[in-house]
Amino acid sequence: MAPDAWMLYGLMYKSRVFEEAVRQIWQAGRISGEMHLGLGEEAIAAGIIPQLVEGDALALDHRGTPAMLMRGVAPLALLREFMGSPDGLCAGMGGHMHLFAPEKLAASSGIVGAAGPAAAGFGLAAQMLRPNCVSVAFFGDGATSAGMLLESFNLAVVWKLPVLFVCKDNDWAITTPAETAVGGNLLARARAFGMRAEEVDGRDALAVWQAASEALRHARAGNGPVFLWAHCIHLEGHFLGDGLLDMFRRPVYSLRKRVWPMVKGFFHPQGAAWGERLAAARQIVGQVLSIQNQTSPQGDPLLCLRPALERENARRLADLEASIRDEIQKVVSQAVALEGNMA
Amino acid sequence: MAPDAWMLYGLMYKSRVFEEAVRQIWQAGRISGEMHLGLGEEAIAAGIIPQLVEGDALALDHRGTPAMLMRGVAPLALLREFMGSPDGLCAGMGGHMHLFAPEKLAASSGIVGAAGPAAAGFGLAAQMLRPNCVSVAFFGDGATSAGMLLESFNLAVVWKLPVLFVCKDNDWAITTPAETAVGGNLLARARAFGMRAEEVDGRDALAVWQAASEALRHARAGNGPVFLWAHCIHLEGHFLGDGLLDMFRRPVYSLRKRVWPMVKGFFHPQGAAWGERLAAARQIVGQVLSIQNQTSPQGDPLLCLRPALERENARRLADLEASIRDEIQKVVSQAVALEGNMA
Amino acid sequence: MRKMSFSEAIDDALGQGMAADPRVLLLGEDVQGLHGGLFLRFGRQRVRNTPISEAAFLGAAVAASMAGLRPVAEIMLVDFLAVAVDALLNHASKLETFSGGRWQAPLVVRTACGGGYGDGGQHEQSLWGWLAHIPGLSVVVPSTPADAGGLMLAALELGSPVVFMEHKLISSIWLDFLGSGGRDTVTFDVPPDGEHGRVPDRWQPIPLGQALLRKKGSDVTIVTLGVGVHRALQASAELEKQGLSAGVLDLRSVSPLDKAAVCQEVSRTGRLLVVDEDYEGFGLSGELAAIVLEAGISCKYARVCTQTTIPFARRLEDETLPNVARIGAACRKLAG
Amino acid sequence: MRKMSFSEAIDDALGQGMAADPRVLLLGEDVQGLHGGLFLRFGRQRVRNTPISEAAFLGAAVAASMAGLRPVAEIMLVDFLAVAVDALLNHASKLETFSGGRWQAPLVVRTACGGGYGDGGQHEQSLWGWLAHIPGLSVVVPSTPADAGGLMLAALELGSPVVFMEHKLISSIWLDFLGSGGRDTVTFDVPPDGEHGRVPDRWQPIPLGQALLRKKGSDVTIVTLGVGVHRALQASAELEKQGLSAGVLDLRSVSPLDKAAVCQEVSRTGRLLVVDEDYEGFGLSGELAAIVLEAGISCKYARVCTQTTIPFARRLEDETLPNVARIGAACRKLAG
Ligand SMILES: Cc1ncc(C[n+]2csc(CCOP(=O)(O)OP(=O)(O)O)c2C)c(N)n1
Ligand SMILES: Cc1ncc(C[n+]2csc(CCOP(=O)(O)OP(=O)(O)O)c2C)c(N)n1
Ligand SMILES: [Mg+2]
Ligand SMILES: [Mg+2]
Repeated sequence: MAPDAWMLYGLMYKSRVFEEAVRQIWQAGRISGEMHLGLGEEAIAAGIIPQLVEGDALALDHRGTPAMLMRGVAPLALLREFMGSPDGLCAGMGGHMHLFAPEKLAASSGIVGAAGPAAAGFGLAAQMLRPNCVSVAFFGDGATSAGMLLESFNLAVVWKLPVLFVCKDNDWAITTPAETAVGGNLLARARAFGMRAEEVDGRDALAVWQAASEALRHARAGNGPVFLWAHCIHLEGHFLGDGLLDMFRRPVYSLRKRVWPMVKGFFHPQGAAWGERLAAARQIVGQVLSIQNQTSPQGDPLLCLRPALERENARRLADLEASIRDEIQKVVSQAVALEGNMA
Repeated sequence: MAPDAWMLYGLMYKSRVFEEAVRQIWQAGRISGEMHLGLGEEAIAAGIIPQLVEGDALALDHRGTPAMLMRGVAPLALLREFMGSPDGLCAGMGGHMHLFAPEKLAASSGIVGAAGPAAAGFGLAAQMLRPNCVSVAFFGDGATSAGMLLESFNLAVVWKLPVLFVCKDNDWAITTPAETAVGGNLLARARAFGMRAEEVDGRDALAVWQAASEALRHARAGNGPVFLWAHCIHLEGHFLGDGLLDMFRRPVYSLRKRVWPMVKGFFHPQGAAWGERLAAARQIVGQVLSIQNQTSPQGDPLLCLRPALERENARRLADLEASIRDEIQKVVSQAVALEGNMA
Repeated sequence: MRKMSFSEAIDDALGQGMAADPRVLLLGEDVQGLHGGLFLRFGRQRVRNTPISEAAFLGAAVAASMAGLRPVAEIMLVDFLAVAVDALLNHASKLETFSGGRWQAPLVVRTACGGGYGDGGQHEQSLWGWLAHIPGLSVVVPSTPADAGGLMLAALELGSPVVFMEHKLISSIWLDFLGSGGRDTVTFDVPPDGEHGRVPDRWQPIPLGQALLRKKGSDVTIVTLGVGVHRALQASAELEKQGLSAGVLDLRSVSPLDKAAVCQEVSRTGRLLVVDEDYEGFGLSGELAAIVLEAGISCKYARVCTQTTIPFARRLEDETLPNVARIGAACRKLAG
Repeated sequence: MRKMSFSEAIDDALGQGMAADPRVLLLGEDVQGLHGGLFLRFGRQRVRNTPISEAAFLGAAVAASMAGLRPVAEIMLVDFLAVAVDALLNHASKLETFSGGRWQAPLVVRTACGGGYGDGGQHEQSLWGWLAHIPGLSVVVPSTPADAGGLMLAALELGSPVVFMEHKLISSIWLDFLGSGGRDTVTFDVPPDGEHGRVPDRWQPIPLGQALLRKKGSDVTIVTLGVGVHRALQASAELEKQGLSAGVLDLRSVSPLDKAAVCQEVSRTGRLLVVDEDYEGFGLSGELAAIVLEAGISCKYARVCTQTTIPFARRLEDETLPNVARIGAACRKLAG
């Protein structure tokens, strides 16, 4: 089945507009605690989730919003959940890291790596109860260092479970670059466990679709798990209020809040030799500079697909985008109005 | 440095004679609980441990006896420990799975996989406090499914720790054959984490020595960890009183104790289809048959080295063996006498 | 009425549950060998060996239970749960709350626990109080074959996560596997009524959270569970000769805890002795003190628990675990 | 005397300890960024980022401590310790016993805990009672900057494993990181005396196991720790206006537990209220009941704890965690 680029773009655009609205609502203080958005990884979800059928399951990490949305969970239910409302998806009990949609067999967890065992378990249930169904795990590059995820690779292989393990590699785990935390090569790692594995440009929804389509066929046919290594960026840094991005966005605030303690440490009379201190300082500066890549439009999966659609039919594109913006705008108004009613 | 075959054989023979004595004492009921011996994996310890220097560390699993012995821990202290005596290596508080020799930086654990993090930590201490020193982890094929061990591979790589990870692959984890539990290929797995890795015949002490010698050079030079995949057998099954081995050794006992419940299950009116039940039965029979490999003299590391030494100097060999037997015999008498004194 | 060993009873009840409900399956390390009767009866799909990956297979069991299966995941020894407890602490036990009450994890974790056979401190822990600390988790600790089977059936039917604990000293399968290793040269202080006993012809579920008064007593109430029940009964029999009447209440499950039964007995005798093989501090023994105080019952209180890491040496181990002598002495002191 | 925030105090004391002893190092996820002052002062060898491999790096820290280093291993949030608790339960805490007293693991596990800022039930647990259940492990929970620094120094010098817990609501680094994310549109009920305060010019170790009477009281003794101390003080101030005198005892460490101080205060007032942000059952609140009963103190007892998985919704969360209203009501009921 060939992917419908318009449909994929629509899913991504909706997710983007929705999460941007979430950002504003969070910024306004109406959502408490952390907020990890999926801005930048929409193409991975969009390339895979429309290929799922009833009975397929989803094991998500702390960035579950795009996947839940694309799987058909109502944006209002999500937003009300983030706002901690009794009418939210989970009655306000879970929050954005703990989204659960039982009728869609979709579950998330804020524990890094937990998507691995969860997907294996969903895969086991599929194998025993729902022939031809699969489960999909979404997790980051950082999670590939988590023992339970690695154990799950092995378990899925020896039990030939119908699982698609999808690594959304954005090159960072909070402030830790993947190249300093992930040994070797992830494709080789998955293959060494005896798993089929493919690498794909995670900004390109069509490429993800293709790769996922073959992977899903493999898994549905009972040939065991597949690993998909999809590269992407996180446009909003690790979470809203990301300290590294703040260095550019709010330099004065950052100087006082983050740089000043470092300067004090750097010049403290007792400590390491100057060479050591300089190396540490250089490392921090290097990280701050390299974080810019994360916000470069080149990495934006929407911009990867949009020009082609615009060339194809600019009018249709504008209409599509407008209608999605309208829809989300309505959801936001509704959510805010409900909040008013409650108070 | 070329290995001294006589020295290696002496170490292995001493370990063998000692553990055979332990078996008798356990059988006589003077040692409580489980007893995992290293019978069959002596060549792996012998090929590596004599190459260690002061400051090197050992992280052992539930079969720590040969390694402790070869590292110079007194056999009497070990035996008294197994007997739970206040004059044992750990004052009788640890037992055979929890052997600790602080002055030799040698520690064991009964938790499968724990040798991985322990070796990483010892390696970290070496890196920071004892230049050119290394740590060695010994663990089984079963442990390669343990998340913490896999995490340790990665940690050791990204921190370039001087660790030698040694997998003593005996093809079994209790009653579970490695081919049903270990996905893919272990050499590829280690390499995929970015680690140097070699496969070696773990019955051949000289081959192990060679492989370990290069590996240790690599690690001591600060080039990071090395994985050694050493194949061996466990001559005594998983532990003393192993149920699979008992099928041959004590068929009548086994019939009553183990086979009878299976027969009842097999013929129970409610259960799986006959095909399923037959497959299960075939699997058990297959395992019982294949366990014979584990006791085949072909796999015995002592017999792998002995003929050459006998050809070289039969007299010297006889003397060596006799003196070791004497030494261990004395240790056993002493241990038993001490027990008498205590009572 | 049949007679059965403790370990047989558990497998028998589990077998009844598996026959009745095709969604029930058993998975864990070496379960095909350890529970060979079930393996040859239900085959490879429903009795599954796992790699030594407790975190993965326990986490998988949680998700499988969410997706329609009824897994019984065996963690060989509860000590090993330490590498996988995230699946219980952060996932199974929290699912119902997190999902706003819309999703459940009907999972049984079967695990062997307890000491008294010389296997050392990393293999003989009890940890039931440690697990019961987690809201949303039930913890069951039977002391007889009849209870073991009935509670297993109830655990299978409960619909939320249960840890089912099998004390090795009364479980002949485990004791043979880890303690004697087929030897007849070792003996352990196995309570016969725990190891073997009458069981119903067909298992009926025994609801969780119902303590059972094993013996009435007027001077002291001993609240306990697992092997502690038998130790307490023995101590009570000896105390009786000395004119001291000690009742024995078998909790059967740590969570839910039968607060009413505890309060009723303790308010009758005015003296509470907790006998708990789990570690003393911050666990079950303290919780029982809190329960009686909360109920406004004024009583004398003492506890006989495991206070330190369990020593390997058999003699020291016996002194460390709650034993008849310590229980008797504590009762006399409470009553004196 | 200097003034400092709670989180600064911990890093400052740790810095003093690192300067004094080259064996001390800090490792954990993102510690180079989270503790940037220490990173730029001590460099990459002694402030080490780790992969997200808690089991490996905590286990490694245990072994490193056995081999001569003095690691401070940071587990970001104590909730995540669930994937690595084997290193504490089966290794660090048991080493001294297992080795017959010949080997120690002088390790500090630094970890953020506690709720009140809307991050959900997998990120806001306390778990100090859960950890204190393990024999051989010390658990420290400071409530002020001065205590935090002094206790950190003591933990570094102790020579056996310590879990040092940093409550996020009074730790501005963590609260900014996880709660506000740099926003000024959210506020949390942060106790000012916990968040900021006077500290000594040079840190001196504060021995573990010494509770501090924050306020004398004659009617009720509130025993608590961490943020609970400030909630209790506030409730006590309000009760005072109503003519009820509630003392506040700050435990400062859960294990070792200052039994003498608890018993002394409770025997004076005859009323014990435990305020404990950790889960209610089978934990600290029960242990305190056991302690007073064991000491033969007859008292009235109540507890205000966290009874369920912590809800995400801020309002429900505030109702679930021990708050001033619940503490006040419990005091009045105890005294009434
Ligand atoms: C077991 C565990 N350890 C640490 C954390 C804290 N944490 C949350 S997200 C994160 C980084 C995850 O990185 P990655 O998997 O690459 O996902 P990304 O955020 O980059 O999408 C960390 C360390 C956690 N939630 N769980
Ligand atoms: C975490 C954990 N899970 C399970 C066990 C029980 N157990 C002890 S040894 C063993 C098998 C280990 O197999 P392997 O690593 O291959 O070592 P071998 O015994 O074959 O030498 C198992 C499952 C344990 N000790 N720890
Ligand atoms: Mg990432
Ligand atoms: Mg093996």
